[in-house]
Formats: sequence, structure tokens, C-alpha cells
Amino acid sequence: MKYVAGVDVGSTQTKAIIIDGNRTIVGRALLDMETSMVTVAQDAFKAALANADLTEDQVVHIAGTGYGRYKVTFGHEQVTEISCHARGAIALFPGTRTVIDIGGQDTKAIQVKPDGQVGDFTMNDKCAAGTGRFLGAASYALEMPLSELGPLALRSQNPVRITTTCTVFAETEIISHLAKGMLPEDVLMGVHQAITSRCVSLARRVGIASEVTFTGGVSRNVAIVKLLEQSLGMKVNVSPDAHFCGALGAALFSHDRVFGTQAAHSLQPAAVAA
Amino acid sequence: MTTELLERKAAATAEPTFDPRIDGQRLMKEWYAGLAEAPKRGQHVANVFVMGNAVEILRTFDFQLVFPEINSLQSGVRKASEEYIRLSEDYGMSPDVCSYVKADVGLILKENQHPAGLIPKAHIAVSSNMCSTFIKWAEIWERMLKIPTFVLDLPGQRGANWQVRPGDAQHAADSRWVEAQFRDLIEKCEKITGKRFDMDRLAEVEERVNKMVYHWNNVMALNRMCPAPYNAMLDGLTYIGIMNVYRGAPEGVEFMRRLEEQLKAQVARGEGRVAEERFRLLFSGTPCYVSMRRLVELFESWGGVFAYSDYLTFAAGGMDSGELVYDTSRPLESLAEVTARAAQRGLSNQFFAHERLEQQIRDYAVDGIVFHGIKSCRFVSSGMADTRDYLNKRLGVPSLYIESDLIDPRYWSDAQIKNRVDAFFESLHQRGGGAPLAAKTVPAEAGRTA
Amino acid sequence: MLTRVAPEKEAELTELLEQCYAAARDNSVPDKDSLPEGFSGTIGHFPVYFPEEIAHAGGLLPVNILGGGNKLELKHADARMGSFVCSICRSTTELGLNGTLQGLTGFITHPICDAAKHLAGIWSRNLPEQLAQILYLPQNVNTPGATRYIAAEYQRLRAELERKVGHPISDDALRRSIRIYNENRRLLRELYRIRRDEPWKVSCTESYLLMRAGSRMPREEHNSILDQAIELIRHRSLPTQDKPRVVFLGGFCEQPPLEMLETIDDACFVVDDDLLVGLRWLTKDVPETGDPIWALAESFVERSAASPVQHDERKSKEGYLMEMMRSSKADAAILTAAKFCEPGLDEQVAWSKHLDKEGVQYLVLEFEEKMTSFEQMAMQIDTFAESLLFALA
Amino acid sequence: MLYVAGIDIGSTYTKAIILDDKREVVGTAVRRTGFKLAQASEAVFEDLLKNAGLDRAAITYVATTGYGRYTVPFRHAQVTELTAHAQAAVHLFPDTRTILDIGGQDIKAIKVDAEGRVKAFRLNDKCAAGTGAFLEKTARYLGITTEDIGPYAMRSTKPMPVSSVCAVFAESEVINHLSNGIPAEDIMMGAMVSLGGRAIQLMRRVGLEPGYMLTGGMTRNEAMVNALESTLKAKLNVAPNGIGQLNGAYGAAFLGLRRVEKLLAEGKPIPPTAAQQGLSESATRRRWSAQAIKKRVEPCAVTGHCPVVGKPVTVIAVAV
Repeated sequence: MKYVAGVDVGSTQTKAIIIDGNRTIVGRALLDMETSMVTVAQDAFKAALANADLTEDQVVHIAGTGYGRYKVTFGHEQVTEISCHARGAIALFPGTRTVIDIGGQDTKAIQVKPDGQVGDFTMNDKCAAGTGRFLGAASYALEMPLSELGPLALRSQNPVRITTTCTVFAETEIISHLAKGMLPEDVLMGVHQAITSRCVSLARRVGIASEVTFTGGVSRNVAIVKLLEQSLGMKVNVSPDAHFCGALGAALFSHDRVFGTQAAHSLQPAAVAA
Repeated sequence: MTTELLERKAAATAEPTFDPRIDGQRLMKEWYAGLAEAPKRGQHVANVFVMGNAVEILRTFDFQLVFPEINSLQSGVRKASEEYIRLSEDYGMSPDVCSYVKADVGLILKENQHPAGLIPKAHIAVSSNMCSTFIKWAEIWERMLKIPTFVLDLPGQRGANWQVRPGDAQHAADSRWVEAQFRDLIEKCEKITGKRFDMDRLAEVEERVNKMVYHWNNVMALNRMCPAPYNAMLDGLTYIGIMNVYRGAPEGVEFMRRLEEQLKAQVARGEGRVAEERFRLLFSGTPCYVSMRRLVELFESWGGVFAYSDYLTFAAGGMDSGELVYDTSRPLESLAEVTARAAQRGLSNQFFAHERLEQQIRDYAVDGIVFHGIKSCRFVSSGMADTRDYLNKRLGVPSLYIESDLIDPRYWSDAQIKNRVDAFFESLHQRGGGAPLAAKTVPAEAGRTA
Repeated sequence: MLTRVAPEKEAELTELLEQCYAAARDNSVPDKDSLPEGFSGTIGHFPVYFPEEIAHAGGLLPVNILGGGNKLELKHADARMGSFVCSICRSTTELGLNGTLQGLTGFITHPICDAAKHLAGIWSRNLPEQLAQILYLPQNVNTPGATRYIAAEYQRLRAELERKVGHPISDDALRRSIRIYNENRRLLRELYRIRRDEPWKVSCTESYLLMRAGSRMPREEHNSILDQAIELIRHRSLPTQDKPRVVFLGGFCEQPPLEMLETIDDACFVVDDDLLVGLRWLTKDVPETGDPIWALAESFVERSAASPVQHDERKSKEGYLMEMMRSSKADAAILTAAKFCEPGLDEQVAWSKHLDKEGVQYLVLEFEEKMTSFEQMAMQIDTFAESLLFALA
Repeated sequence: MLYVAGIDIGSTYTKAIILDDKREVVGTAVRRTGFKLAQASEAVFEDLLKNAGLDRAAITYVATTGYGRYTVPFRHAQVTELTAHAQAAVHLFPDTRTILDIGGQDIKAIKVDAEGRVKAFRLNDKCAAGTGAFLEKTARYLGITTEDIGPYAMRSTKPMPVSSVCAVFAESEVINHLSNGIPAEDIMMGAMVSLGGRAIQLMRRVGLEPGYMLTGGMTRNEAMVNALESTLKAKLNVAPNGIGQLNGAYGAAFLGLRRVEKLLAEGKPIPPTAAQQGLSESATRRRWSAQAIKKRVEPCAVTGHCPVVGKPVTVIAVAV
């Protein structure tokens, strides 16, 4: 049995996915960014091998993606995360037409064709309020782990408006609101709303078509998901594997190389759950 | 026109000794060398911009022209802009204003020591309202250089419900207003230079401009050929440089004539700018000069060539259409008419810019548009996102939006731009087939391109 | 304001100010059936100046579009305008796209800056049913013939509006409007005189609210409000405080948030400013006889204020700043600019360089209409005031 | 014996100091501010009294500064941190004319006269990655604690400039450097050099008048001080043994002390505290901006198409 892999070297985390000939996920790994992208890519891949308990020689093709994709020196090809997220999203939710990915470095809105092709895409411009970094600022200002932000925000009764588009000054604004005695949840909700509205206007540039799939680590933030659905006025797909979406897409591109492009792009749901 | 016809022409007149790039750069060098000498020659100096600048009149008065935009641009190309920009920010300029202006303020603070040589101090500055920053820029000179400025007010298109066209009453009225301002300018020039205005000389200058513009339009048209003979952004920059600094000068006419021949011959031989032309692209906006080659490399490594750039038209003074020809039998009136008309076309036309792009997309058979938004240039950038949205919905032409700056290296984020460009080509490939991984050959560079 | 005296008078004034506040806060435009008496539609115009008399005479209510303030959330505008464009342009786009300004009969900008010119284009592409236009007020008013050109441009506008309303706009109607607007100009001049001579009687914020109300109500109505308010203000007897006298510059287009003006009021007497200068652009009465269009055009050239977005050889940046300071006997200046406002930011440098030369103290601030936190700004303003008081001591 | 306290409630740290009438420091205290400012100042005051071995009654006068200066109920007076810093600076180093204050959220350049009066000042531009937070972010990326930044950077042999104007992009630049195997200490030092450059640009805007002093959190960062001095080509006065961080509090206390002396000299009583006065000053003045408008979250009916937004509901606050 031949296996292929995808390694997504992001700005904060690195993910690796190994799939087999039937596009079934057999191994995965997620590592936090270390000071050397080269080693972190290696380590993630090794971890995924261990997870799938395979040996390197069983994996015949590796695609790198993400900011550090050129650091996947052991890889056979590089694909940008735009293509990969589109591809991964379609695999997870075949009905996907719009992909929204909120990453650490930038936020993307991708228009996808039924076959997983990228139609049009846009990314946030310089003032990067729409990125996950914004949440990072909030978690630092509130001295609270990222994972707790969403749930707390949802408790908000009347959200505060966060107007600055700049991450750096967002921190100041958050602190000053808290200083004024605003409730943390209200300030947080404001932050979430700011991010969401930026993302939605970004998505509007490519045009929003149902179904919308939300990928990337931030998709695990319940508040963002809720607000997205609210302002889009439609349901949003979120997969438990959302943060692996890029790596998965990369793996699927590898799959094309090795096993050819025929057959549907979709995964067996069972496989995803596994 | 057909290839065999081209071949005949080419065979007849090709002059192998001519190399657009080398000769272009030589001319620019000579031009800068000439600048420093102007005071010795006792020549008066005028600061002008590349759009709506009344250059024809100033030449008639034998002014030495200085193009501060081109100075700033050149400081960028020569990777020296950052120092000038920092100087101006130390002086108090905001990070959010045009980096051309800031580089120029830095130049003034450095006693006009430009990497290309000494820039002479102007006796007058002619600005126009086509780009509003021109006016503020000229006002800075009023303060720092203590020189008089003349703001040429060129009315643009009034609304989307109707379009001012040559010959209609509105165009006539606008032309009269422009002519009145020209007469005012002429008086001021007479005072400054102590020379009488010579209508015949104006006609001669216009005659040469007509010739240049004729060739220039053919040069642009030649890039409709596939493969495109030149890169509208990189090579285009050299050409536009000549179009501006030698506008109405014999050298300019000669360069454009030979350029056209040269390119015709190239087209006849079927030579393209890139070895394998995979994608024809339209570039909208102004390039990032500090990373010019990097930008081109990012695209050409994927087989993408810029067949056209709207920058070729507006930065060449909007003289981009057959209808814009001076009637040398009535030089001043005609100058006013053409200037008014030029101001109502192209990028400075907020109401119909998208129609122009639409036209150019067809004319140059492009596969995609690249919009280059510039944080500090609202003139080219403000309407871009909306125009893009409009074209996407109307034509479904794939487009890419990247953002950096004219000449401020601090705004060039290589990783981010490469990411977007790669993704753009991946999507183009997914549409049009072809190997998706050509970019592997281009390594991501450390931070900004040095 | 502290209200120790004449509480009932003060209550009256507060009531008037509340009307004005409501008007200032309201971003929407009256629809067909909620239009005031005698008006058949609305003409939105972007700062700075617009010859409202022409629209007014045609029965079109002039509405000065001043952005969305800091309560509006942008949902569509970011898809149309980059983040490097000033807040007022983006929030105005938002108001157009989210329907708030759907009721406008027309939307007119003029060439104050490149963003504003593009705004007109964006408007025409996204709200095609409205008369989206640029009124080409010249950036060269010094060449002989400028008045003739402007008159022609006004005539064009007049004709366009006549087509919209379906009836001619008579010279008499124009003269009537000019009379009403002359009265309005006179009242605003009086308001500013009080600011200069007895700054403790009316705060910058109050005067701003009074003035801004005129941006969306018929001038007839505005005149009566101003008339009453000025009368009440005259008779206010408030204790004067120990505050430095400053002039405020930078409010000619994008408007600073009320919080900002209040913060300044707390620490300083603002004895003159350029807030909404477009609404008092013509500095003297417009001739009420002769050809009204020519009168308006000639007033624009010969009797108008100054701003960073209007080039005029006769009005140097330093010139009008120093004139403001002289006439208002100001100790110092607060030089502001809206974020991403290129003309404003350039002017700021010219001003501060000149004040350095003159040895006048000044404070440089950058604001955004949408800003919501003012701690840092308050700190700067307080320090500025503290340093002035020390220096004056 | 006369004791005056100065409390500086900053965005990250709250610092306090007690001076006696001989202008001697008798106690200091520092705490992380967190987001409950009133509590922070209360807690710090407790620490301060403990540290000085005094009880509340012994403190004659409390002057506050920093952006939380209005939140301290037991204050007698408040001044801005700029005024306070200027005072402290000139008191510590009489030759001081230009002060640089690098704080967590902003950089300030202040020009002062011989009596410590502020002549001019500038804060960093928005969109400039020039704040202490920028260093912290970079450090976080490199896995260095804020305290270690200085020592760590000192190891750098060839600093790698981080020139991006936008902090977010500065971060991607850092990542880029890292991924290109550039040593962390060089990046850290590079970040400092860039930050130093921006700081000095700010000083130029108020005019570089010799007699330089550095205040704020950066004073403990030796590497930063070196970086600044080398760019400035001049000596920087740095407050001794950690007082630097306490400058704001010191200045406030100092001004407070002078105020008390003046009052006593004139035989006037010590004014009541803000709490005793009751109403904070803003309560007496009509705040138009305070008239909140009910914010509704209106989701778009159809994608990209919004309903016409009705007139906002105005809630008129009752004037006091």
C-alpha cells in the first residue's frame, strides 16, 4: 500500500496529514511553531508517521503548503494554502462553494468550483484586523487562553464596539474598555464582531455562495462561527478537522500525483471521523 | 495587421544596432546628466508632473523640465528611496502620505543630491488637479523651495449619466477654460524667462509630440500580438520614461520610431518577452519600483507576461488614442482641447475607468488582471476594489489584488505577495490546465528583496 | 455646561441642542413622504463646499453627507474600499450600500481629493438610480475667467437638477434661497463672534451641534433655531474658567467624534475652528440682486474661506491659520488631521513648521470619525493644557 | 514628618512611590495593572505603605498620573504622565532637555525647560510598529520572556533589521527571518535597533536638544539603551537603580510635595480627595457623546443585500 502526505507549515502551528490510496486519513500530527520551520516540518511529518505507524519509505509523495511551504525540503512539491484549503474543504464538505479561512498571518475568502478548483479568492489587506492575530491580542490583554475566548464572548449581553482595524492598537483599545469597567465578555464579543465583519466584507469581494465552509484553527471558536452564520444569514460548515484542512488539501494534491485525479474528490465521512 | 505584412515592413527598416532597454537607459542617463548642467546653460527650470503638465508650452519657452515623480521613482529603482523617505518622516511627514512626495521632500532636505545626479532648483512648478496630491506637492515646494506654482485645473467627467466627448458643448466649454489658463501660464512664463511666447515653436513641439504619440500607440498595439513582445510593466517603464522626459524632443521621436520598428521585427520573428507565454495579464495601477524585478520574476516564472498596463496610458499623459492629435494650424486651441480631453480619459476618469479596462481586456486578450493597490496612492487605489468587484461580476475575468507601495520598501512583504501570486497562478492553471508547480523554481527570499 | 443661573433659560437651550443633536446623529435622509414642506427630494453633497442655494431653490433639500460617525458598523464598504482610505469615504460608501442613503435624489462630490472623486465613481456603479456627479469646482481660482467657468458649471448643475425635478429653477427662486442662506451665514458668524469674545458662554461642542444641525434641515428652520439659541447663549452668565485659548484646525471634511471635542472643551477654550467650514464657506453675504448664479460663482472666488483642499494663491496655509489666531486672540493651536487624509496630513506639516518659526505652541493630533477610545488623546490634550498654563503662569 | 505619595497607573504596570519632605524616597511598589484599575491602585497603595512601614493616616497628599489617574478615589490631584515624567526627569538630571519614554502602548518624546515644564511633545504615529509591545510580541515569538529581552539581544553579532512599519507584518518578517535560519538574538537585536530608530525619529520631531534622558520600562533593558545611544551618538541619562520605571510616580509625588509645601506656606488647608469631593468632574458637565444609541445587530436578509436601516433610537440622558 502506497501512502501520500501533506504538511502545512503555518505561522503558529504546523500540521501533517497522511492518507492512503482511498483518500482515507491514516495519520495526523499538529505541532506548535518552533524557532526553526525546517525542523518543525520534519518533526510534524515524523509525528504523523508515528501516528499512522508507517515508515518514511511507505510515503511516496509529500506536498508542502502554508507560509513555510518552501521549508518542507523533504517534500516533492509546494502548493499555496489557498488551493489546499479549497481542496480540503471540498473533501470535507462536497457542497462547498465558499471557503473562509481565518489564519494567523492572513484571512482568506475562496470561491470554489464543484470540482475543488479555485474560482476567485481574496486575502485581507494591510490593516489585518480580520486575522486570528486579533484574537491573540485579546487573549493576551485578558490573560486568558484562546480556547476560552469564544464561550465567554457568547455570554455577552451588550457587546462593545471595537473600531480599530489595527491589531496593535486593538490591544490598547481592549485594555481601555476593560479599564472603563466594561465586562470582559462584552469587550470580547466586540472583538469577535470586529473580526467577523472584516471577514464577511472580505468574503463579499469574491461573492458568497452556499455552502460556506469555515476552515482553519479559528473555526473552533464557537462565537466566530455563530456571528458568521448570523451576518451571512446562512449555515456554515465546520469540521472537527477544520484546522487540518490545509494539510489535507496538500495530501490530496499528492494523491493526484500518485494515483491520478480520477474519482470523486470527497472523502468517506467515516474516514474523517477516524 | 497580418504577420507577413509585418515581416515585409520589418525586413525593410529593421536597425539591429538599436536596443530599447540599453538605448532607453542611455537616454535617461544623458537626461539626468543634462539636468545638472541646466543652470550653467542659463536655462530656466520647471517642475512638472507626468499628467496634465503643459510640457509643450514650457518647451516652447525652452524650460529645462524636471519630473519629481520620476526622480522619486528612480530613487526607488536604485534602492535609495528608503533613506529619503525616512528623512522626510524625521522632518514631520506622515507615514500615510504618498511616498513619491516623501522621497522628494527627502531630496530637498538632502540639497537635491539625487542618486542620478544633482537636481536643479526650479523657477516655477506646474501642477494639475488630475491627481489631487500634485497640488499638495506643489504647495510643499512653495514653502520649501519658495517658488511660484501654477495649478492647471482640468475638469474631468462630471457623471455616469453622460460622458463629455470631443466636439460637444461641454468639451468646448472646458477647452475654453483650459485655454484661458494656458494664456495665464504663458504670461507667467514670459515674466520668468523674459522671452516672448512663440506660437510657431509651439506648433513645432506639437508636431513632434504627434509623431511620438503615433508611434507610441503602435507600440502599445503591438503587445496585442501573442506572444507579447515586451513586458508592459518592466519594459513599459523605460518607454514611459522616454515618453515623458523627451516628450516633444527630437530624441523622443527617434526613440519611439525605432522602438516600433524593433518590436515589429520581433513580432514578425514571433519572439515573445518570455520563453513560453502561458498567461497574458493586464496590470492595473503603478508598480512597486523597489521590487520591480522581483515582481516581474514572480509572474514570469509562471509564464505570465503583462501584455498591457493601464499605467502605460495615464503615466504617458493619457496620450493613448488616435483621436488625440494636435492640430498644429491652431496650436494653442488644439493644445487646450487635447489636454482637456486627456484629463477626461483613463484612470483619472472615475466614472468610466471600468469600461476602459473592459475594452483593454478584450483588445489585449488577457487571461487575468492584476490589481496593485498602493496604500499611499489614493489616486490609483481608491476605486480599485470596486472596479475589480464590478469586472468580476460582469466579465468573470480572474483577478488578483496585491498591495504594497510605490517606492517604500517597508511596505513590501515578500512572503505575503508571493503567496497571493502563487495562489493566483494555481487557480489559473486549474482553469486552463498546465503544470501547476512552475513556481518551485523561485525561492522565497529573506524578508524584502534587498 | 455648569448651570448655576437661569435654569429655565438653560432648559430651553438644552432643548434646542437636543433637536440639533438628534439631527446630527441621524445618518438617514427623509423619504418622499417625510420630506419637509416645500421639498420634493434630497441632494446629498460631500464636504467641503456645495452651492446649496441652487438645490434649495429647486425644492431639493440639501443634505451634507458627513460620514457615519463612531456608531456605524461597516459591513459592505470594506469590500469596496481599501483600508488605506479615510473613514468618512468608507462610512459614506457603507451608508450608500446598506440602504441608509437610498432615498437621495442625487449625490454630488467635488474634487477635494482623489478618494472623494473615486467615491463618486463607486456611487455611480452601485447606486445607478441616483444622480451621482462631480461638481468640478476649480482648484485654480486665480486665473481670470475662473468666475465665468464656475458660473457655467453652476448652470450645468442647475439644468441637471431642473431635469430631475421636472420644472425650471427661476432666478427669483434662487434669489429667495440666497436671502435665506445669507441670514444663515450671518447667524453663524454671530455664533463664532461669541466664541471669540466670550468663549465660556458656549462650548465648541455646543456650537458644533448647532451648526451641524444645518447639514440636514431646511435653512429656514435652522435659522430660527440659531436665532433662539444665540439669544439664549448671549444671556448665559457662566463663570469663566482658567483655560488656555486655542484654535482647532482639521475639521473641514471628516468630522471629529463629539467625545474628542468634549475632551478639548474640558481643558481649553476653543475660540475658533474650521469645523464644517463648508457650511460657512462664503464669508460675506452673496449679492441678492443681479444674476444669482453669477453672484454665487463670484462669491466662491472673491469671498470664501480656506481649507487644505482648496488651492488659492491668495490664501497661504500659514496666512489663514495666523489670521484665525490673531482675530480670536488664541494662545495656541490644536492641529488635527483625519487618519489617511492626505491633504490634511500635508497641511499639518506646513502649519506646524510655521508655528515653530513663530514660536507658537501647538498640539498635533490624528483622529478618525469612528474612534471610540480617547484615553491617549485626553492625556495629550491635558498635558498640552497643563504645559500652556505653566508657560502662561 | 510629611509624606506624599505618587501613583502611576499605567496600561501594564501600576507604580507607586512615597517621598518625605526631604524629597527622599521612603517607599516604592509595583504591580501588574490588569484591567481593574481602581483595585490595582488600591493594592499597590497597600504594598507601598507596607514597604514604607507607614499607615494611611501618615500620608498627607496623594497625586496620581498615568492613564488611570482619574480612577483613584483617594487622590488629591492628578497630572498626566507627561507632566509627571518631565518633572521627575529634570529633578533627577537637571541638564535634561529631551526625554524619551518608551512604554508598552506608545512612545513619547518630550522637550522640557529648566524647571521641568513641558515645551513640546509627540507620540508615535499609529501604524508605526514602534511600541514596547512590538518588542514583547517579537520576544513572544522567539520564546523569550520580556525580562530576558535585553541580555538575550546582547549576544547578537549582526543584528537583522525588522523594518516593516506595520507590527503585524513585522511579525511575518520575524517569522521569515526565523525560517531562513537567522539567529534569534540577531532578530531580537534587530527589532530593538528598528524600534530605536523610530523612537529617535520621534525625538527629532520635537527637536533634538542635548541633555537626553530615557524613561519608561525600557530603562532596565541594557541592550535597548546601547542601541539608542549608538544611533543618537550621545549619552542617555537613565534613572538609577530601577527608579526609571518609577519616574511617573516620582514626578507625581514630587509635584504633589511642591503643591503641599505651597499650601502650607500659604496657610491653606489640604483639599479633600476626589472621593470626598464626590462628583467626578465629568459628571457635572453635559456629555452629548454619552447619549448612547441602541446598537442592533442586523444580519443581512439575503447575502450581500441589506435592509434599509431605520433611524437610530436616541436615548436622551438626563443632564445633571
